[in-house]
Amino acid sequence: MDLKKAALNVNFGSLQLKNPVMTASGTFGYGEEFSSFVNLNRLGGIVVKGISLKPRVGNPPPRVAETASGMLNAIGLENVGVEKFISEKMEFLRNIGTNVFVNVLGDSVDDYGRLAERLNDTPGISAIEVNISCPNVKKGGVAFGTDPAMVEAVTREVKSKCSLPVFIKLSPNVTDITLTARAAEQGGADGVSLINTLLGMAIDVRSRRPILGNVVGGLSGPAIKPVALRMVWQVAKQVSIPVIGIGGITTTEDAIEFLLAGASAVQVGTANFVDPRATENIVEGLQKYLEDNNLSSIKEVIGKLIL
Amino acid sequence: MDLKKAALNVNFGSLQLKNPVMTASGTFGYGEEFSSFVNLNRLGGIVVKGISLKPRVGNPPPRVAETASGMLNAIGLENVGVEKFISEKMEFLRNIGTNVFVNVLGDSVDDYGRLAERLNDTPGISAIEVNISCPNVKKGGVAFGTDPAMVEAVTREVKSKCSLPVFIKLSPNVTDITLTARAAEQGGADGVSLINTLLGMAIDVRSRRPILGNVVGGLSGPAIKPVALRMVWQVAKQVSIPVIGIGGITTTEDAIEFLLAGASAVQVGTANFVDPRATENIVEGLQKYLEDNNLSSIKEVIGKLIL
Amino acid sequence: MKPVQLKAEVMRNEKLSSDITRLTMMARDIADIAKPGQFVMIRPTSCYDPLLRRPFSLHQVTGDGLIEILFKVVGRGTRILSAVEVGEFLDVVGPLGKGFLDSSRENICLLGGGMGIAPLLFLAKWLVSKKTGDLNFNIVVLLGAATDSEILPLLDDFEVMGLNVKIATDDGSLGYHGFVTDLLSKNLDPDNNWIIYSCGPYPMLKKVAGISRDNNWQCQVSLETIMACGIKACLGCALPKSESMKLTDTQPYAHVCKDGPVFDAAEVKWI
Amino acid sequence: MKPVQLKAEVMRNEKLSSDITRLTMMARDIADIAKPGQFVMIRPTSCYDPLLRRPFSLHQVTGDGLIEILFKVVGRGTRILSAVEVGEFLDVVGPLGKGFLDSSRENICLLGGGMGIAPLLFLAKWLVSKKTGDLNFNIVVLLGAATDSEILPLLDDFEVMGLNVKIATDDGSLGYHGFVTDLLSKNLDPDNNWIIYSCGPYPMLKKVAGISRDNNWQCQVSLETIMACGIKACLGCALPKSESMKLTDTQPYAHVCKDGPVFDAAEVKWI
Ligand SMILES: Cc1cc2nc3c(=O)[nH]c(=O)nc-3n(C[C@H](O)[C@H](O)[C@H](O)COP(=O)(O)OP(=O)(O)OC[C@H]3O[C@@H](n4cnc5c(N)ncnc54)[C@H](O)[C@@H]3O)c2cc1C
Ligand SMILES: Cc1cc2nc3c(=O)[nH]c(=O)nc-3n(C[C@H](O)[C@H](O)[C@H](O)COP(=O)(O)OP(=O)(O)OC[C@H]3O[C@@H](n4cnc5c(N)ncnc54)[C@H](O)[C@@H]3O)c2cc1C
Ligand SMILES: Cc1cc2nc3c(=O)[nH]c(=O)nc-3n(C[C@H](O)[C@H](O)[C@H](O)COP(=O)(O)O)c2cc1C
Ligand SMILES: Cc1cc2nc3c(=O)[nH]c(=O)nc-3n(C[C@H](O)[C@H](O)[C@H](O)COP(=O)(O)O)c2cc1C
Ligand code: FES
Ligand code: FES
Repeated sequence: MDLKKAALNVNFGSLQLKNPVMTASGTFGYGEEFSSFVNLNRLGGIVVKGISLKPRVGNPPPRVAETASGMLNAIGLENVGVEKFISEKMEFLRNIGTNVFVNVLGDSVDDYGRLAERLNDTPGISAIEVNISCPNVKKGGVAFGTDPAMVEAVTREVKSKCSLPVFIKLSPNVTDITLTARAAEQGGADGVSLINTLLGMAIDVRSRRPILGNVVGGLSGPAIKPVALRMVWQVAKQVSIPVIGIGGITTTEDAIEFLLAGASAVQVGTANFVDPRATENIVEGLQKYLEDNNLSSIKEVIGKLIL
Repeated sequence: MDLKKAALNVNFGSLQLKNPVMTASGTFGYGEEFSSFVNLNRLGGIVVKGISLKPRVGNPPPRVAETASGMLNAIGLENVGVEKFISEKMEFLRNIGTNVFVNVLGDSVDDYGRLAERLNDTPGISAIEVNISCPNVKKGGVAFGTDPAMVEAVTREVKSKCSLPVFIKLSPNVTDITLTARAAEQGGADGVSLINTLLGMAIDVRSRRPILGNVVGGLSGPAIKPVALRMVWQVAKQVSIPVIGIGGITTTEDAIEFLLAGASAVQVGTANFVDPRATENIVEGLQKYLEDNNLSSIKEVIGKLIL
Repeated sequence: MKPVQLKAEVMRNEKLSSDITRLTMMARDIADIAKPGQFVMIRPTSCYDPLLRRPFSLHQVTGDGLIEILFKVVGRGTRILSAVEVGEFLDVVGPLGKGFLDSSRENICLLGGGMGIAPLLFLAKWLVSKKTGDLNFNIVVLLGAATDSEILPLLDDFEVMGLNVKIATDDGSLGYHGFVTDLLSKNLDPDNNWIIYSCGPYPMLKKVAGISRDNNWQCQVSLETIMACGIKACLGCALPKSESMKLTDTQPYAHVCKDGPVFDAAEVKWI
Repeated sequence: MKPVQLKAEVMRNEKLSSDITRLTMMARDIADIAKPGQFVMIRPTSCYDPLLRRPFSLHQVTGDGLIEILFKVVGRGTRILSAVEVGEFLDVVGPLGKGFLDSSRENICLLGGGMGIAPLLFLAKWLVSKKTGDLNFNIVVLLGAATDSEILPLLDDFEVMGLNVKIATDDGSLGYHGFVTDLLSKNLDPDNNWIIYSCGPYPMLKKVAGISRDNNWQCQVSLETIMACGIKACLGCALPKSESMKLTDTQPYAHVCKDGPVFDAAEVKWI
């Protein structure tokens, strides 16, 4: 597709996305898993499953539960660790022709810094997305995501250790998400991604036990879209760095809602499970929306909510 | 039905509920609206639409929007005011044979105190439920719900002005709901009700405007159940006063989940719109659940989650 | 009369055009008490998405317990309902709201646009049966739609009553080529005391209200808003009242589900 | 071979009993590459509730592009799917996972319980076609279910291949009255080198795994977990591996959708 004609491209500083449609961390594996359903090259970017310094085994099963128009997950951040990620997954990712965001998670500020350092040396990575908000890990992760001072400290540390663009992924489980968003901006973040999952729970009334092995888990999917959209709108008004909107996005209309609310790009998460082609459908849908509405660029949509 | 056989009854101190099934404020009008669908006398209690000192006209339309497995509302706390409520609505409510909880809302601590005083003098009211969490009103209401010190202050004021049992209805739009729950307990609350709606938003991509006249609104319905259940579970572990579980409850199984998580009673909200008979169906369903599981009392379910 | 909730068996599913469906259901407790202009709320699915009930005007009601609705597929709820099969049961609440009110005026005009035609058939039958024997009354029916296929299947139902039906279509495929509101001046002697009963899109109703006001005609309009409950429990269906109404009432909003859906056009704050 | 996502036209919907449905769909791109033991994931509705796809084993696959699934109605997703009509299209992803593996052992036993019978028909056909001409091989099919109605409609499909089928039912309405696992000792000469292919409820598979281990038989089991993606993208379908497996791998969990659903019984940490 001719990029100029499409006019779907958005830029995050020096980082160029051919369109604003990305995949959300933890819902798209390492890209390869979806390569038979989606032309990865058509996407604005993909965000890989969260990576830690050491491999993590994750939580005991059951790890997922369906809820009304959503799902709970308590994967527990299972991942192969940064070294194996670089040696086994990057080869494929370097050749897919789109931006690769590496989502990272740690137990301490220092962990995040070391991950940033390691990834900075690795060719083929477009940006780092810092997951400070996953509700599943009981150690440092939770505190980072809700405390603005910690958010700023982690951001500063990561920025100091790498020259890649850094996006901070915010937790929705807070009283005022604009505070953590501003803390990220203060710390030098190149953008914020929101939202991560809402902390939830489900119980099996027959066994009288929690359904998830981890008792609580993260709620995602269409059910959370209204909350995510509200938070994106609030944050976009408060920060001057780009906002990536996430939460329940499944259709082109969903993506447009987030763009209108001020997101410069969107990430599709749970919808990938429901419809593996969702991302590419949205790219096509946005193209059509621009044409149908005689708009020359997606920038004429971003933040253009009429109040 | 023979109450002893049923064994569905729960007591909140001196307040006796024939069963733990109540209606949620703002979703059941003043009771009369549902009298042709539900035998009100079969319910554990009903909570009326939030009442303020003066009548309120509410927000401009549109006031509701459907979302995936949920709905957004921005009614804006339209109500007839406490005097008209007492003169026009109490007559009917005194004769329905179940507990009447009056949900109150104000713009200041003083407002809440005056409402409590006025209702305390009114015969036929079983308890006061204090709405400190409605996200729709821009004045004092929002701050109360998220600041533990304010929650404690409002609770203390209301308790000092009436001898009725007082339940504090908590906002889910906070980082740690156990803090506001404990503040309510500290202030002398007889119980806490949770959750109120999650703050959300929806956009019409054709008009590029927010769907709600008020821009943002409260998300309710099955979509939010996992979040509500998690919060009830967290709070029930932290306070020793009764917890009333609210959020997406539609079926008997939903109600049992909340009871297992530690709620002593539940309130049914949005489900009343979807199935006007939902509350009575749940009463019958709980009865059957006890019998099928050879349980002699609903108390053998409350808080009996196996971890 | 109080509304009921019941499981209504689907007796007939007619596809009047590619996107217009007429459903006939057995719902005796509703049929027995329903009045023209009232509506029902139907749950589209027992799953939670789409969650809320959908409101539909009563299109026809028979003495033997049948009710009919006529609707256009505009979204997911109506798509699901258009595919229900004979023998299935739908969860129906009704009858709801205030219907059309009788008037002493003898010159009666029914004006419907698009799916706004739906309640007018029930209304026409009711008026015809009420006025039978009264030689002075005069009913004119004006129906408008985008194209002929939205009107043709319904024409007979009006004409068998011996009513004088005039048609307008946006594409000129049937009757007058233009707005149905244009038919008012063409067919109604302004010197007569008319009562206009109207249902259709908001802009059409606004125009009808304006013309009626200018001519000193009575005018009753059936309005739509998004509804969650249909029984004035949620207060979601607020509709701004006209200034004149506000003088007698401190509340600036009416609630369409209970105070309406039929309003005197003068009560509405047209925007 | 890589899985595909396609719209599969429903060609046949057979109600084998009150709650068991067999769906035949046209899905050439899946049929062409599918192996016994693999599965598909089907979206039950285009609405968002129920949201996730449902996994089903491939029950039969034909050369002319048809695939079949056999399932029991246990919840909302299966209820919706059991009501699809011929001519409708289902959104299907597949084939997914690792199927059953061939074995050099000549004594083959297929053991299925309940809906675990589903993949065994595809497997039996595959084995029969592979072993044709090999006079030494020997296939025993052991099928268990709650009652006869769950087995009777399937019996013919196995018997037309000339297979030796033994049946057990919980209520004794057909064949042996008791657990299908009891049929192992009754029908399998323990001195022979058996390979057991098994699918069914977890407790049954655990028992089969134990008996196989005790007898030094090979044993492949097809397991179920809750799945969100089916393609090892969500990591939701974790299954604890046996200690022996963990020695060669630092990860304590396998992922059923990709590493399975068929596992060597010795790889599984039975709990
Ligand atoms: C009192 C009343 C009587 C009605 N009678 C009829 C009738 O006789 N025939 C008919 O075809 N339609 C009628 N409608 C409109 C009908 O209710 C909507 O078309 C229907 O609810 C749309 O549902 P959906 O799921 O298909 O659309 P959605 O996917 O929910 O939405 C599609 C479009 O319909 C609008 N809409 C959705 N819900 C409602 C609602 N509750 N009320 C009004 N608009 C809505 C949305 O804003 C959107 O533009 C009536 C509405 C009211 C309030
Ligand atoms: C690889 C695999 C192959 C399968 N093959 C078959 C088959 O050939 N025939 C057949 O009848 N069933 C099969 N199943 C099980 C089938 O997927 C479930 O019965 C179905 O998903 C239930 O959906 P539901 O909406 O009707 O039930 P729900 O209302 O979702 O739940 C009802 C019950 O089914 C269980 N369940 C729900 N989802 C799943 C799931 N994804 N996996 C396993 N259990 C689940 C729930 O725990 C609950 O106990 C298979 C499962 C897997 C993982
Ligand atoms: C199974 C699963 C795994 C996830 N893993 C991660 C992760 O590793 N890192 C992260 O930052 N977010 C993770 N998320 C959160 C998503 O990236 C996304 O923020 C969230 O699901 C909301 O978007 P959605 O509603 O579109 O799914 C995960 C979500 C799911 C459902
Ligand atoms: C239309 C509507 C109006 C409401 N009005 C009030 C109110 O006046 N006071 C209050 O405390 N809660 C109000 N609520 C919140 C509900 O009581 C309940 O806490 C919330 O909807 C979650 O429960 P649900 O998911 O069962 O609806 C309202 C909710 C809805 C949907
Ligand atoms: S629809 Fe709920 S008050 Fe009218
Ligand atoms: S189902 Fe998602 S990894 Fe297996």
